[in-house]
Amino acid sequence: MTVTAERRVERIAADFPILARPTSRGKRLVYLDSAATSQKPRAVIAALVDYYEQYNANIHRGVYEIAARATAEYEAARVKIARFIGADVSEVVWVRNTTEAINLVAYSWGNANLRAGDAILLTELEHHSDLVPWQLLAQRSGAELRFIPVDERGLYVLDDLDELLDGCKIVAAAHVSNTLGTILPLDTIVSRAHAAGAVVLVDGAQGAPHLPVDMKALDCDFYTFSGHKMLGPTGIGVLYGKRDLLEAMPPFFFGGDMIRKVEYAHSTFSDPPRKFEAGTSNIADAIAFGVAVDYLERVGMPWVREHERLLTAYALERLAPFERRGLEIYGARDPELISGVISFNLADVHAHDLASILDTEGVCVRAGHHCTMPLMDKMGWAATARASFYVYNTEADVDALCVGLEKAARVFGI
Amino acid sequence: MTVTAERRVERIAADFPILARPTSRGKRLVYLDSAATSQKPRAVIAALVDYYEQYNANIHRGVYEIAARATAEYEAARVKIARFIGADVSEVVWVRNTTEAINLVAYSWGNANLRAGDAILLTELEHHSDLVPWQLLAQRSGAELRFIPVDERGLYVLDDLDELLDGCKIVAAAHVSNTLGTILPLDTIVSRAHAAGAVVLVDGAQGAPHLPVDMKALDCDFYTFSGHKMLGPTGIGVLYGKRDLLEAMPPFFFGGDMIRKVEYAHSTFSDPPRKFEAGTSNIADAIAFGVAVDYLERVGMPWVREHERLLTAYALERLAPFERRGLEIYGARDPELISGVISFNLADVHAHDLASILDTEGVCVRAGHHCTMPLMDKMGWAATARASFYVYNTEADVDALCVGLEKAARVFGI
Amino acid sequence: MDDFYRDYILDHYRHPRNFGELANADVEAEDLNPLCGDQIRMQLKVDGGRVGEVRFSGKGCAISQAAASMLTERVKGMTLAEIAKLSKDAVLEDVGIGISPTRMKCAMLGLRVLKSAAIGELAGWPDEE
Amino acid sequence: MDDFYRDYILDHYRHPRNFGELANADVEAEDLNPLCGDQIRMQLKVDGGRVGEVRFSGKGCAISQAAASMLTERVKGMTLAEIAKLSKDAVLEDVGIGISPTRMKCAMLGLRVLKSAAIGELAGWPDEE
Ligand SMILES: Cc1ncc(COP(=O)(O)O)c(C=O)c1O
Ligand SMILES: Cc1ncc(COP(=O)(O)O)c(C=O)c1O
Repeated sequence: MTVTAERRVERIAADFPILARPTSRGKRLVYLDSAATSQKPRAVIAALVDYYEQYNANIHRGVYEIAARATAEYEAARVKIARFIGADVSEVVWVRNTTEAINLVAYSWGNANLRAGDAILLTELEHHSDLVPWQLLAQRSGAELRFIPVDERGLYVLDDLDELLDGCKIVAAAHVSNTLGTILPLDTIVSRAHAAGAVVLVDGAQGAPHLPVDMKALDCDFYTFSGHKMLGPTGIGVLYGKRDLLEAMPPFFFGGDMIRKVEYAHSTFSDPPRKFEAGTSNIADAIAFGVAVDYLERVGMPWVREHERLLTAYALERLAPFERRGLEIYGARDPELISGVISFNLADVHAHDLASILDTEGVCVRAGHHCTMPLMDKMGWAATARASFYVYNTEADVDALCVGLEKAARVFGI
Repeated sequence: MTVTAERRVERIAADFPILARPTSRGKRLVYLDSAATSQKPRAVIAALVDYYEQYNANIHRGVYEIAARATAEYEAARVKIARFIGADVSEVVWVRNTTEAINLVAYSWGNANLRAGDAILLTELEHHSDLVPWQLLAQRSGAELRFIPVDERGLYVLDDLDELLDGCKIVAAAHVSNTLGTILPLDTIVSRAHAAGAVVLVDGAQGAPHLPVDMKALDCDFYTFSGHKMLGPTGIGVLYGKRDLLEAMPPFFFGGDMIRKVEYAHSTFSDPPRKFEAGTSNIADAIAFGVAVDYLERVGMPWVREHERLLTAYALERLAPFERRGLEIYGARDPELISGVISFNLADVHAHDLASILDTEGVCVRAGHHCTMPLMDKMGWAATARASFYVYNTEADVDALCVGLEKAARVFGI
Repeated sequence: MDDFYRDYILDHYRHPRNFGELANADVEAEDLNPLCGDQIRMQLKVDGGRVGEVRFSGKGCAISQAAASMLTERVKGMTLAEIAKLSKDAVLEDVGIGISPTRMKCAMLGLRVLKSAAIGELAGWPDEE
Repeated sequence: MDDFYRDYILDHYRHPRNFGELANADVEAEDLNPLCGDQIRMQLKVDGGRVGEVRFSGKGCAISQAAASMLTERVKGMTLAEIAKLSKDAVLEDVGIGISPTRMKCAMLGLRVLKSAAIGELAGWPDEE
């Protein structure tokens, strides 16, 4: 990294209060688990405080001043998200997280459109959240589940894509794999799926935080993501859907704020996106998610991608010497093909033990199956350790990871 | 109110930063819309900041220090909620809000248990969130919707209860009406519903915040409530369900964190409550909700009820002179029968205009149908203004409401 | 908002102009503001391409009813195409300043209903260009 | 946690005692920790009411495997009722202090499996009281 780039990252890191707090062992916090959840900049935390201290009120129906402000800021956050992903504001539905967004589509769109004999096409890399809802839809509807295979590096094998798409009504695939970082060849998938008459849901939980995305350009039908993985608070996420699809879908949750007219016997409903947002929204977190997106736009998503690409390249280079001592790195080694995620194991040290030892050095990595059990089974990995990068990570963080690996090797006598 | 009681409320009000901020017109903020959403004490806001600044991490699977702390605090919050409502910790399911909780039951329990010919019994007072999900369940299952009637004061008419319960599988009713404050005769409803073989869901959105509740004593089967109406943040709520019911219910959302084992073709699931909590939880808000409940326990729920009872009595007394000038007060006038909610209209002043004029005096009341359109139609009210009280409201707030009513009367030449 | 409720607004609220039903209207539409329950119906008689008679009915707050009442006075003699092009400013000009954002929907309800009546009717016409 | 990975832990991890399968076990159980994938199976031969042979198999982290290995050494000669009453402290005594809360589940997996085997078997017995 150049000195200027390094400075820029340090300035960014300084915006994240948690990164300035040493661990209980007095170590610097080296947070390499952003694929699980990201840290939050001061501005996002401040947005929550501002809301609760200055204008907390229920929205849409309040006549008084703070209710008007809460409504305005909440809807302004939706506009920010829409702009961030290149969508129309009516196409942005607030949900709790990616998991809810995918379930909503599997229930609402899925129940209305899937029949016995149809097929649902996933990939072998999917997170449980983009797999299990479709298993249940398949059970309910009698549709068949199919999988785009991946090779031993986690790269998609598209040779049989057209056969897989035959009779397929929906393709659901992760924009970026949370276990291996593999980036989906979205252009190919979307154009061929559309040619085959299937709609495409992209699980963007690891996409929107790390890559520039534009719904018009991607042309997928649904895109789902979670605020907490992209500098926003927990409890808020987004389902993007093309307007005509959202309009045709039956509402899913029923209650306050999504209705047009209610009588004792029956009801009529609002237009999208409101028709999918029943009950009091997560107002504060939606507003704070808007502020997170402001932050990412200020940093610039192309810069985010480039920063992670460079850091991944640096990490692969720094990890290479450990390979002689039994370090195994999974997934594609080419930073062009992956986002900032590296899965690995060190000799016979179990991933959990590795993570525990890294923790003593202040280094936070995830260990386990990363909610991709079937992939782990297929690959024959019991568990992996995973380091994942984001805007605030520096080369010094990668160096700290290496110090931790040294320690683990020493403890385990490797 | 005695001087000591008044002091106590003032001390409580001082814990709520928003109440110290004047409106843009320089008026004291007089917040009388807690039935829509409550304000938050400093401790709850601080809990959010602490989480994000000190130990933000994804839970349950993290090995490192901040993940361990996040998991511990998140599960400790569940224990607090369980204790607060007298439930077992395994019976407390985190959801976004009351609306989601009721929808979850209508889908998961409802689809599994309702058949054509069965009946669903509601009341005429229900909020849309406890009405529309059942309308749709009735449509899906062919079950019949029935309603416990209310009289012109919003009091339940239970004369035909046994007939209404005949063939009934589930009774769903608000613990407290958000429009009129009517308190449900829970003992009667629960015991007679159980005798008739029906389960009982209590919509506690206005119950848990305002009345002492104990699941063992109430003996209802499901109880639902929202954090934001009881000093907690937006985006978090609870579904309480008796353990055997939760165990028998199929899971509803599928994805990360609610599974036991996933293969490409099928999956098995965790025990309750986790089996209903798919994807990354609203960690920060769950923790802060725990802190809100700590606050309410410190204040004491019996005190909350008593405080609101006294304040309602005071308000009814202060409002009485306006009745000669066309003020209409709806609902039962007896503070023993209602929780701290008063719905009213002033002569020919539309509720929205009234709320707008009150707003100029810093007084926040809700105006409209309060998400109870069918009730409004039945009663023949186009809209009502509603003042609702909570722990931080004082007699001075009621006095400010009266000043606002004077102004409205003057403006409208009444 | 303080001084929004001027005498002429209250006058229109309590004595709405052109209030009632037309026996055989050429054009009509109706809508409600689901968030507050305000309801308005607009009916037009069109003579020689221009609005001859106009009536509104409904119920709601002073803002929605007064704005609708004033609007009916404004549109007499207009063509449907002119109505379809009416802007919010026309309403704001009538009712005066000082409407808070939360009440804007109330003020615009009459306009929305009137325009949807006009546009719906225009859409039914054979395309002239 | 720093000093948790002592030599004897690593020794049990790499050279687990009583590891393998029993051809005809009287009692057995198996479970996995769904959050990390650790898996353990425990098998017992019961002779005259007491554990004669014991074997465990599975895969997982040093903590779960070493704790299970040490546990198998501890339970030889115990009655099933004694096993059913074994407390967490027994495991903590074996593995030493310093297990972080996040890893407690790993340490206790073997105990959980063993106890569920014993309790399951006990439940199958005719009630003696
Ligand atoms: C009685 C009642 N039920 C249900 C709800 C819905 O609560 P929420 O919007 O938090 O889902 C409310 C609040 O608006 C309510 O007052
Ligand atoms: C690829 C992918 N999909 C879906 C999810 C689920 O996201 P959430 O837990 O926010 O619903 C995650 C994150 O855990 C993920 O990485």
